[in-house]
Amino acid sequence: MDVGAGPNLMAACYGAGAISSLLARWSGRLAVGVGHMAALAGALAGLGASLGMLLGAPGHTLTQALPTLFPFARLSLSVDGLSAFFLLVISLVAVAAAIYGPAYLRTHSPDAGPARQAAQVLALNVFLGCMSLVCCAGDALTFLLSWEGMTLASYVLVVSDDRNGENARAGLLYMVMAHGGTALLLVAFLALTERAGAFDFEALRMAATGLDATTRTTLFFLALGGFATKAGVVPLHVWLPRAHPAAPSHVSALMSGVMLKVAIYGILRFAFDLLAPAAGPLPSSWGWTVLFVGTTSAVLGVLYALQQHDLKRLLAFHSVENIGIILIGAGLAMILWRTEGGGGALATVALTAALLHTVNHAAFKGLLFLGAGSVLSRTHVRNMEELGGLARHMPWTTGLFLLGAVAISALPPLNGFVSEWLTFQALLGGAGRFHGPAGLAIVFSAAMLALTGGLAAACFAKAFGVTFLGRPRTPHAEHATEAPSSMIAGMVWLGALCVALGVAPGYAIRLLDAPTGLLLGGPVASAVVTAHGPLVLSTALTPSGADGTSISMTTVAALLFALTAMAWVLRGGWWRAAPRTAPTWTCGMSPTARFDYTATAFAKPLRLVFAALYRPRRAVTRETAGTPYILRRIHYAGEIVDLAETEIYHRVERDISALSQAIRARSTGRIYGYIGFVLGALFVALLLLGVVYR
Amino acid sequence: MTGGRPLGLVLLEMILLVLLGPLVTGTIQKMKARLQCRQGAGVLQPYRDLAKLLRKSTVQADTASGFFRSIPLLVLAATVAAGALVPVVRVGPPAVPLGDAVMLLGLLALARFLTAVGALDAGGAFGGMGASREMTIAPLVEPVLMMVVFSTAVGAGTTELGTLAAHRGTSWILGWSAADFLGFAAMLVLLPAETGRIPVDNPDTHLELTMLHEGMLLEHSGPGLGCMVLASHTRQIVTLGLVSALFFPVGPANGAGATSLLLGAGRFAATILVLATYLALVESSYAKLRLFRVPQYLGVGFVCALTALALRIL
Amino acid sequence: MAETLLWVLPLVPTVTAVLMLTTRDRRMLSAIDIGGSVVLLALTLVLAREVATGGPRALGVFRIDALGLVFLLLLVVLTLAVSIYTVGWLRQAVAVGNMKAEFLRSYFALVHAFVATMVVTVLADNLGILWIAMEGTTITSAILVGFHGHHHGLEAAWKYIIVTTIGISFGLFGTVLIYAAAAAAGVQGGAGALSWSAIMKVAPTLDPGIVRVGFIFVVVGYGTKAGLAPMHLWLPDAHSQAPTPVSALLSGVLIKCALLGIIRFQTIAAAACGPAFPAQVLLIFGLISIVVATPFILAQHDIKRLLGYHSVEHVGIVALGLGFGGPVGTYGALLHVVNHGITKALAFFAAGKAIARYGSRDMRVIRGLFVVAPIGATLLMLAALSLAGVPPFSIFVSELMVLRAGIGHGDWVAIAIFLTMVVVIFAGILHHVSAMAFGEPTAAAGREAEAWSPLLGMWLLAAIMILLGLTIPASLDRLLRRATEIIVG
Amino acid sequence: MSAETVQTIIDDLGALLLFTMILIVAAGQIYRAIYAVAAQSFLIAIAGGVLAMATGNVDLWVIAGVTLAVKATLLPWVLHRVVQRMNVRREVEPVIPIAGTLALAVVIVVASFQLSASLGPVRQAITGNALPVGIALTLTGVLVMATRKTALTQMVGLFASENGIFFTAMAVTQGMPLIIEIGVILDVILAALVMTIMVLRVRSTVDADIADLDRLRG
Repeated sequence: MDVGAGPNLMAACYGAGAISSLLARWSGRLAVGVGHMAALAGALAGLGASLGMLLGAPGHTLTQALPTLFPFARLSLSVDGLSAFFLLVISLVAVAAAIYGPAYLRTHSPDAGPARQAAQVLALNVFLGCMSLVCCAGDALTFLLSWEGMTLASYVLVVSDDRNGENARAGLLYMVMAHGGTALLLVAFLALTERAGAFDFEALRMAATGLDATTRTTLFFLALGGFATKAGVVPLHVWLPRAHPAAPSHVSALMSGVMLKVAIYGILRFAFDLLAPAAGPLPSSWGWTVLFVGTTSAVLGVLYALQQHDLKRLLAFHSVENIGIILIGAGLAMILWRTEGGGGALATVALTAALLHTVNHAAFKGLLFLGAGSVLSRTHVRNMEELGGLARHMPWTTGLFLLGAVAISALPPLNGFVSEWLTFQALLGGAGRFHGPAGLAIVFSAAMLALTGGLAAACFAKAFGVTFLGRPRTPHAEHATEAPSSMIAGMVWLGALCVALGVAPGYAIRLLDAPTGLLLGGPVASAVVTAHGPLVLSTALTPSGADGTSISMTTVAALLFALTAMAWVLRGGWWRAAPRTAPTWTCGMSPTARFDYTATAFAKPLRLVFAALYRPRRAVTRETAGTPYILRRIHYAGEIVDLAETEIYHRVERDISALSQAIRARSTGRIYGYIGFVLGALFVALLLLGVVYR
Repeated sequence: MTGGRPLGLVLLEMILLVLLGPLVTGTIQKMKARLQCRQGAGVLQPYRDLAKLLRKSTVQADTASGFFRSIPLLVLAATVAAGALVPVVRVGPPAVPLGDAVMLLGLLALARFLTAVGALDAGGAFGGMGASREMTIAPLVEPVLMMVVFSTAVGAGTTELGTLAAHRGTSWILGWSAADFLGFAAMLVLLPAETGRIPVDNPDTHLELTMLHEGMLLEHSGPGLGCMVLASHTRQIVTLGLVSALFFPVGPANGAGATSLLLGAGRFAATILVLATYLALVESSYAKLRLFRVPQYLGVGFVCALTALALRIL
Repeated sequence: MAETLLWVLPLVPTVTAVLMLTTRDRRMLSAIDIGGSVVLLALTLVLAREVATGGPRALGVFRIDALGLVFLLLLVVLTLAVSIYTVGWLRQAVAVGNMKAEFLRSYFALVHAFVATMVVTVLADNLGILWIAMEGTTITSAILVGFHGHHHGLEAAWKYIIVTTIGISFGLFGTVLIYAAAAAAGVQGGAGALSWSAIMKVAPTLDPGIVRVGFIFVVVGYGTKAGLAPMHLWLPDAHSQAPTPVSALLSGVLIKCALLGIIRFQTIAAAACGPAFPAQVLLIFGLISIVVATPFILAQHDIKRLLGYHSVEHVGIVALGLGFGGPVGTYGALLHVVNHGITKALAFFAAGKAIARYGSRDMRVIRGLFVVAPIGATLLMLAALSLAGVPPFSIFVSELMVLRAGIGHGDWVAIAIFLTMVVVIFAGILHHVSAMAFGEPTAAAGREAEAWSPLLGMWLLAAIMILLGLTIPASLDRLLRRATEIIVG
Repeated sequence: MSAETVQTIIDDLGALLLFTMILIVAAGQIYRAIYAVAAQSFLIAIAGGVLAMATGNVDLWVIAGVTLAVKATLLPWVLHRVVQRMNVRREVEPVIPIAGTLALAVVIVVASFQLSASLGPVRQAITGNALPVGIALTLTGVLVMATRKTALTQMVGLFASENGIFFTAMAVTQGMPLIIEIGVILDVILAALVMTIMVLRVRSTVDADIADLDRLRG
């Protein structure tokens, strides 16, 4: 298809979807159906456009003027390699969400009135459209407007999903923090626009060349702060685990899988494009900061995820972790860019790792949220303690969720492993290049990355096992049925992506050529990573010039498959007798669901190991029958705290509100007090400005 | 890449490892028995057990889902595939790129993950407890292991074990730097944890208080259990192989003379034997640690590894 | 043609007010009300076209230029919206007995008298006339504030009339000083010496010292009327106690008229003693207003007081824009005047409907508005988001311009304070409003259907609000540019 | 008469005005305050007459007359009647001790003279000391309002500060335009009227002084 027409077509479809919410006046169902259809069309258009850009015309930028809405700024779209890549990520997940959505909304909230349905359809399309526009924006104003539109639409989706106050509070926190972030972005952008005297990125680049080092760094950190808030970087993450689960599940998939990536886009755009000095490396403080916050977010994110019992909250915390992993790659790329001789292959590897993890995380996190959604829509329970034993009723959902779990735990042969492997290689190269503390820091973050992977595996062993395996703990879980086929289809699409990106990542690397080439100007991704053909991933980056490490996911996957088959044969293949079944061994008692290991119990050892961080609180109440030796009932309540939340946010909130209460309580209602203020103001002003001011 | 190990050889080495796995276990058991002044079973006992298990029929928990029966196969496959990444008789990169140390750890982690999932599948407290504890220890071991690998890999700039070994050359203990010693010390601390032995785990018992790995196998039976047991044998020898590849690189990088192959095999066997003896000694001279003392125990390894890296990089 | 309009325009509401006294029938009154507003709007549009083509027009003490036109348009549009809103609001108010039927006509008459005085303030070229009309607005609106007659209303009205009268008398003193300076500079001829256009001609020659003192008097004086802190204390009382439509006019237009007065003097002061001095003064008062308003917004329970304090903040933002100065800042300030007027009126309307529905102004009582009145709740939410400065609503654009001016001006401290407060206030507003909009409705909630006329009035404003958020029409842009030129030269 | 004599007369009148202002501040009884403000307005009228004679400006005669009629006679009379009608407490109920108010008044007077001294060539614009005196009167009038609890005293203070403005306005060479002055006076009358109505209204509905209400706060 024609590349130029792509974005327009996409925007048109999303627009149509938004308008189709009007249909809710006649039938909510109709509006939902048509709206998601339009969204699907838009997503496919976006997919086509981005693929066309990435494969057809890498390196060339597609610009397009928009109607002049505001006299002081020229609005325009400009789609270059980076934009196209993120547009691709958005569209990939959007396709799944659009397929999945209608059935989900129908089964999850059958009692939704037309008003709510209309709001959701409208918001969904605006959300998708704005996310795509942010990545395609060619000027600061378009960027900011679509950025805010994205926030507002997702806010509407969060608060509109359910009528209870929880959503409203989550939305509030989300909105406030997003606004704070936008304030920082505003300053960062406007400082450039006022220098440039124009809003389009071209002019901003020109203006940025004249910046002195301090201003440049200040602006970068302002922007970083703004984007990090949106990306949910620790300690700016507190809104994320509340807001993401509150939205409808396919929207959660979009928020966690895609919206955070838009923030990553912003960071890359600022660091490597808008603010990058004309020549020479980036200020070292940038990359090291990003690497540091990335590592912190990765570890803390997974540690907090481990202790969640709300399935969707757990997934949301894992988004914090994965954003951290992406930032490790990005930060490393910032550190290494233009610092090394020999074309800077290492920076390319680091950036490739970050971008590849971006798309990988979009795939498996989207899959996992959709899976959680189909559980939710069938059981209306998010607390995994009340689930269990779903595997027998929901085989498809279970299998796909397991797939996602393996992928997100960075286990071969799925996609999560590939990007983490690349990250490891980049870290190894970096450690080889920097001697002294710097190298040690890099290796340390590699170790933290390994820790993260292990903890993620533990977390998903728990999440999957407790939710889907064992015995059903409540009637909700007992009477669950498999999700409708359209929802399954949505999940299969993402599941297939996880497998494809895991088994044959080499072919996806080609898509990274445009962004890596654009940002780094060094060797492109495929020239480094798939130098030995698409089936082999290699890193040609040893200081000794030796050929680094090369692995082949495809061969390993084939080997695994063959070995499984052989093991199957070893076990007797088809000729083997069907197994006898017997109750699980529980020391001779007849097992009930109470015997199953709960999520709390599963996570307990790690809770104790990391007690310093969790500050766990527990309350155990015993009801004894007269003598303390005979317990009638025992009630256990335990919780852990999010340090950032309790130590920073609650404190600030308390102080501010207390202060305002105090001020308000002290204010007078007496008129002579009012008059006194007026007189005082005049008197002071006269003295200060009339006599002193000269 | 010259001197690459042909795929055939790689697969041969893999099969070799799988076949020798039970023998190592048997040897360790025998040594333990001796150290405890017992006669003990023959070194071939594990083979007999396996043969018996494979012949038996399966009893499966009624709560287990459809996944349960495929789990032993996947676990075994993953572990054996990890075996393919360890150079046994020759160093140098494989002619057909396969995987590196990270991939090896990944495959072992995959096996562990699936085992834990299988344990949870049956329901019931024992499996869950075993899974929970296993998944508690593993994340603490992995970063240290990764650091040990890095401490040798930083110099070579690669994590591919064959290339790594080739880059180290056939350096014997006398040729070691301080970093090597510390890294090796860390490895020695980690070995019992990674192979599921005292003082971290106790392979000989299903008692609730001590078990990690064994508890997870409780619900498996017959051929399935056989696969799991074989997998744990293989896992053990693969871990030992990893150590020998990192610290006792063996065999000439190229030149496929039969003698050199035999030499390599011999040295590999020697290394394995030494490490096995070490494990046996540790097992019979230490008591199992309480679960919550394990982090401190691993902490020792962490410090060693970090120091090794510091020495290597600074 | 245009010159005669200058005389006719103030007469229209006056005549309407007189007509009101001829009948007691509510429908009849509402009809006259809307009719009068429509005529006013129509004539203003004619005048606007005349000015757009032929430039400023003057006749006697009256004069219309682009600057005045901005405020005039805001005034007449809001007047029409208020008239439409009043129909349904009044029916409800009479039904529950908030408004005695025999007072209806005096109420309507007063509202239009109020409008008439405001028209005069906008059109006045003679600074004396400006002052007289300003005091006129105080008197008429003070009666409206106390119209309900219960002692809360009277208290608010008393505070309002006393404090603003003091303020305005300061304004008069400032005017006298400027006049003295002008007379000293040799502006001849009685009333002519007080005419803004005449003074502007000789402004550069005025004695800076006396002009400086005069400007301070004016800023404090008219600033009191405009609700700049710390002279703002009367504002939340008055705006919260007034009948809702009057609150909309007070917050939407009246304080802007006072701002217009300040702007007129600012131009003189800028010409006489350099633009830096008046900018400095306005900047300081603007920042004080923004900061002072914040805690009262956060810790507020009365929704109308909340909106009142919010007006203080936004007047502060306008002052800030004027203080940052330059074409961008001034343009932004004027745009903000329009945007805030429209949005704040909408907010007061929506709040008024919610109050009527729950019979309370306590935001802890108002819950689950989305359940009982989805449209009203949506409008309230829109207004709140816009007030908080979220795109795609109008106020974001003007705040963006003010921010641009500040950054161009390089005044980082002011920007830091401004942004921090804006974010905190955003949190406060959204906290209050989302608590009201979502959740399960309290028992107090009335379940009656939503009346058409208030919704119509609100949608009218909401449409303008969103339109101005998405684009600035070329005509408005031209107008604002002209007005900006008048201020910054 | 010559400019110098006019200036001296104005300055003397200014001194007298300040004296009356001090009387108002010091007045412990509301009647005294009313008489004092009446006297003050009377002095203003005289000043108007003097300036009218000096400049031969007819407008100033009118203004002086109106001032005499309205501010020196009508308003004080109205206030007097109100005080009698509703037998309010006759004391002025200061917020801070009267001595303190006096001290503040002194500060204000000094400051205003200092201020106008700091201004350059104002002299030829405004006759004599009319500017500092005017500023002093205006601010002190407001000071009285800010330090008194009863509504009527506040009205007195308001009139006093209006007087200050008038004095300065008249002293501006060639005086203020007539219509403006008339308009101003009309506004003052209207405001006074509305205020009086409110006072009486509150007195009749809830038996309280309107200036005492403080239900609306924060």
